[in-house]
Amino acid sequence: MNAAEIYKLSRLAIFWLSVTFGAVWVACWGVGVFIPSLITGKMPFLLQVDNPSTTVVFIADLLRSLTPILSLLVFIPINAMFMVLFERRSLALFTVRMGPNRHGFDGLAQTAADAVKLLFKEDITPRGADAFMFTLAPIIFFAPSIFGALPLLAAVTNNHDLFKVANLPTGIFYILAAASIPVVALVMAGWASNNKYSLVGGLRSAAQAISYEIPLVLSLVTMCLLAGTLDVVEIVEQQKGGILNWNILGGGALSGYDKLAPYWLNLVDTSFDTSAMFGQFYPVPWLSSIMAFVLVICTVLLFGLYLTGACAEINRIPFDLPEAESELVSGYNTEYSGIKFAIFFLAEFTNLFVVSSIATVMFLGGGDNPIPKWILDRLPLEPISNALGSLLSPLIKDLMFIDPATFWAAFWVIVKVYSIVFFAILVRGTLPRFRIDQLMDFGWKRLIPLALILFVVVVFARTWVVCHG
Amino acid sequence: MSTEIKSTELKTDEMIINMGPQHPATHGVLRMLLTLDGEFVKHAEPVIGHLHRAQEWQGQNRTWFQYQALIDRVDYLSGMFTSWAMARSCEVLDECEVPERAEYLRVMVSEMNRISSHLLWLGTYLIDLGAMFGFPFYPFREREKLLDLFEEIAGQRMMFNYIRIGGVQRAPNDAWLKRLKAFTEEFEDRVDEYEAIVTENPIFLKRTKEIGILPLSLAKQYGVTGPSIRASGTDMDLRKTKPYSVYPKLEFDVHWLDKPEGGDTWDRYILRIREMRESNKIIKQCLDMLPTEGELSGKKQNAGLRVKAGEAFSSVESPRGILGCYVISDGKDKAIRFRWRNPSFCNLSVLSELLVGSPIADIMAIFGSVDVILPDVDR
Amino acid sequence: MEFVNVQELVSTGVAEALAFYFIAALAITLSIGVISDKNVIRAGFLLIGVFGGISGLFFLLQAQFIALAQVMIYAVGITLVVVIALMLTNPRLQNEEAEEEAIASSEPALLKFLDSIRNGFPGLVAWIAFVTVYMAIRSEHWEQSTQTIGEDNIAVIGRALTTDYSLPFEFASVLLLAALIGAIMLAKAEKVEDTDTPREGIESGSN
Amino acid sequence: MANLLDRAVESFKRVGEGLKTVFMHSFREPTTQEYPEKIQDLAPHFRGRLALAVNPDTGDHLCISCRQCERVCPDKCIEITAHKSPETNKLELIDFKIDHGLCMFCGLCTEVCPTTCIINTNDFEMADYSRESLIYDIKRLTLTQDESTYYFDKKELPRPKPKAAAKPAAAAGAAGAAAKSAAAGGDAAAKAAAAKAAAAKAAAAKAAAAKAAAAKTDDGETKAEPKAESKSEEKAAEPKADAEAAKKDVVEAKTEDITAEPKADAEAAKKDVVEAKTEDKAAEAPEKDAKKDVKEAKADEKDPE
Repeated sequence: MNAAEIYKLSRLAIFWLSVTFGAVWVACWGVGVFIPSLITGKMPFLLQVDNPSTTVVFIADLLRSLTPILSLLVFIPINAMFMVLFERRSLALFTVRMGPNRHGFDGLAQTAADAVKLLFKEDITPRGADAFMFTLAPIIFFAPSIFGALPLLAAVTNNHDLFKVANLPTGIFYILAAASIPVVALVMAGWASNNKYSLVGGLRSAAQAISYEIPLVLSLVTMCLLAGTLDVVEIVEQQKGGILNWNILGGGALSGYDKLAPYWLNLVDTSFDTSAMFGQFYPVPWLSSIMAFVLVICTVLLFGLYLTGACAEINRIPFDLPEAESELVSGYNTEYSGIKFAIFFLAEFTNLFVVSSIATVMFLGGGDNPIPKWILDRLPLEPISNALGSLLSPLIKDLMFIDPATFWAAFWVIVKVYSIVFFAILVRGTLPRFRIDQLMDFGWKRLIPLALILFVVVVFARTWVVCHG
Repeated sequence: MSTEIKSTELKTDEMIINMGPQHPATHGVLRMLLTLDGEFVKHAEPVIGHLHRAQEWQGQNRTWFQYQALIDRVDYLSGMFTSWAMARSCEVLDECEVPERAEYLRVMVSEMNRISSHLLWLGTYLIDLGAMFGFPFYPFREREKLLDLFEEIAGQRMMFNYIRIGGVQRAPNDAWLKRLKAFTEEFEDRVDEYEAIVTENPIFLKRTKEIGILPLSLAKQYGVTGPSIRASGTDMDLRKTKPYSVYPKLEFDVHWLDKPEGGDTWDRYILRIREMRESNKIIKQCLDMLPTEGELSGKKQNAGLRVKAGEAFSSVESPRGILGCYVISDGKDKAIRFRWRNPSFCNLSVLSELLVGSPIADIMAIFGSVDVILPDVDR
Repeated sequence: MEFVNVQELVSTGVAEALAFYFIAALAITLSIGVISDKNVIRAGFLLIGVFGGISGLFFLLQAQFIALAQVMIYAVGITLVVVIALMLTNPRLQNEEAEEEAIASSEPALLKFLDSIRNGFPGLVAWIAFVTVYMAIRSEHWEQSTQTIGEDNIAVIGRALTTDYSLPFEFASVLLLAALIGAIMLAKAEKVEDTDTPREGIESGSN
Repeated sequence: MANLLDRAVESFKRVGEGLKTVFMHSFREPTTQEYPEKIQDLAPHFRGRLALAVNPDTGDHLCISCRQCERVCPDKCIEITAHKSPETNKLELIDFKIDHGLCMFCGLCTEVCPTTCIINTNDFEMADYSRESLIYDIKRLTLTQDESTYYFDKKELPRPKPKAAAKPAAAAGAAGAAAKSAAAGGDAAAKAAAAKAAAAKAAAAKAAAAKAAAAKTDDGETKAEPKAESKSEEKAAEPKADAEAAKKDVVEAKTEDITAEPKADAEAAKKDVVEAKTEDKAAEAPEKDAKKDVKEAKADEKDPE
């Protein structure tokens, strides 16, 4: 039993994530809440201003509206650095090694050390390369993964006031559009490198991304169809109330069972006519019940479809053909060195984080607690939360420093996202890669038909079930 | 799946690509001159010689005793076999009796070496196929254990200089035998683990089935030997067909596939896996049958080692195929001529036929499956 | 506590105007780059930037859906496919150009003049097209709409597409088909004859 | 269709099996070691850096300049310089060079050596900054006495007989060289010491002991110098006797080393030096304070470096 290494990895994750999230939150609060409140004189216990000038109000508004972007700009690269370490340590676990543990506490500073090393390395532009495009490519690759994640902010923070402004009614569509841009960067990088291997890598990445975007988008579109909206915040709101309400389990098709379970289990003693309520959720009882389970199967498959498509979209094993080392040396980033390579490298992990977040929001209920509400209500948590609430009330009410709902939402999001990331790492540790034509075959002949079939089945099944009632 | 694109349908340009000698997947310094039509190989030409170290010439300029120490480096993954091939030729020439204990030790260490060579092949093959981060560490873990054992008995992990003309260098102690026993007992489970991850993995099957098909006639034309030809439908294994050493006393099977149309890369993979299991069995038997007392060498190992005049050829079944050594001696301290028959050279030369028509991504799958060691090709 | 909506900030006028002029300038610069850059592939990448700029303009008009579709379909989808088709079919573009120039410089004056007329023809057509479109836009009397745009205009678009405008919507898919066929035609442009003469040595197995 | 479904289910099962096998590996103990902290105990026959052993019992240099190793080396990386002493008509070793940059560690030289002088140590950390520094001369090659003891025990080599009629000059020369190498090539000795697990603890003690020994032999050497004027007054005028005494002291100091605590060792070594001094009654040493003497000797050693 390898308790020591597992303990070290979990300790590392808890330590790093709590520190990073804490620091980012303090920074966000400082810029977005504290300073604006201070200069407009709304902060309690401190200087009170009656009529702030319009300039001051404008500055305060500007600070508030810039906070979401700044938080992403700071958080995503730092988090990607940890993901690199997390991946290396996890792979070390799977391969009975120890992994990097020299720099800093348990190897915490390993990625930072690597980044510094890359920063000081010579930045080579090959002869005959298109220098402008060559420099532009990593930027175009990295930028969308930050800005594309913007609408997710509100969704994962339980629609916190500070991040509300970043939400869009076309949220998921915006994210997908942003996610399609990095392909341009890869083709650009491959072409600008003036290297045959790079060019082939860039072309492959384009072909692959265009092929796998279809099942990816179809699976998300199907989920939007179930939810009836493109707004990620709304999609998360709908899934609240425990695991049975999540999109991965039928997109709320089971919410009827979820709501009726306490009555059936005699946890609530009322002489309530459950069959009438059942009829509200499942209009044609027996058919609807079957359809609810069909929906469950479909959504589980769609989740798998999404993960597959996402893996291909961000070039992870088994779909890492654009940088297939044994064939194309390093594909599109063969010629990159120094900080440009570091940007490519970090962006890959950023993309992994973003697609995992999308999966969390679209399928796993965002920041929702997995325990069904009727069980949660019976747990003796109220006194604890009351005690904590009264203890922290100055922080919660006056300074608006902590929002318990947001805190828990963020907690669950991290847990879910990192579970998906862990799974992706496990896959990386196990599977060999596809061949390019097999990849195309798999995408066009298996995944896309499957996605279309599931789409149609879901459309039909949904008419018999009231989702998210 | 259409693997043939006719130039009359689509206007495409041919691209000539130099794969290697610095390519990460060419296992050292092979250079392959590929003419590509899109992603498909039209013409493949392995360019060898980057690792040429004049091993034969060195044999003619070193004393017998010195050359024994050099020859492990020809096929650095299975040095025991090169040593053994040379020792056998010289023993034939010298009419020297090899003590039974030494023979058992030779078989034992050679089979260990066969396992370690196949383990390294397995790891690197999966790297070639893209499973770069997890699986390859497992076979290497077992290989390390074997190398530790080699280090203890021979002094080094890869350049053994253990099998000598007339016998072996050193006898193992009890602790060593016990460790080897423990290894053989857990090894079967480990192979089961590899198989659980790889053998039936759908992606692995897709990558290896129905590609690089090597018909028996072609294999014979090019002199392909070892697991590669046994996958194509012949049971040619020197240990059975021309038994040497104490192999006749040992019970083991030679695995081969009865495939008249020729074996694909997956067949070559599975044969190596089975061969590892068989080698493990052989080691177990050797451990039981190894005489505890007895001479280690029929000849005195010193700088004045001489081999009688004459010429001889003899060969052993190395992990890559038939490894032969031809030697002419005039009875003095140096050989007049050494000539090696290296399996890797033949296995490599068949690539120019095997690769034609396959996409770039398959090159590595096919190239890896014939198991080539570049120093063994170039000598 | 009330937080100010960014969109409000933008719609106050100045910020929006600034953003518009910035994006428009960017798009125009890039499009000039598209037609003037001799390297076709680089021009293709610049075209992607132009479409990105146009999508930004749509964003300013609160037409989020169209803006995003612009990015997904035009910028990434179609243009990228065109760029890739160019890369695959004609990698030696620059060399041929240089050869042509070399040939042209050795021609007599009259031929040169005729050549320049021929080369100028596409430019002329483009210029005429531009003038026509410009005149059409200028001749129209534009009114500022008083209708406020709903927050969620996707539902409106969806309804419109499936009811009143379903035929034009279907016709739009012809565009994609055209792009597809065009790509194939580009790749197939030159039919190679089945002759005995080897094309470039290696094919005949001489190497 | 059914076939397709079957295959899909089968594929899922296989992939799942693989994922499970890989995941279950995370509950196994790591097989790797943290190298600089934990050094594997290498096998006795491991063919590492070459070195010249001295007689573990007496400290005599074992090389007899027979040049067997030089002849058998396939890489020709060994170079022996020796000359025939006109008095005794025997070979005297002057220098012994091994180019470790050329060496392929085949171990043939160790096999042919008739006196088990040249041996493969377990040291494999030989990285250096230049090719030149990979050429080891006799100072860097010669092991100290207790290192020799360690390897003789580990490799279970037969103990060589002490040289019966060792010529005084040669013996003094060899011992001097040995001691010099131990002290002067301080880093080499420390490195070799660090490589050994057993010797790791006593590293400090050894360094002290080696220095003390060096001090002693240095002393002997200066006495042996014919030019030294102060010797005219000496009672025990024979340099040979001095050298012998010094050697014996070294042996004693070192044998104690192995068992005693590091600090005590150093003390003991120092004491030995003091005792030797007092016994010798060296007239040229004006001060009676032995500690100061040792310090001076140390300073002397550092000078040539």
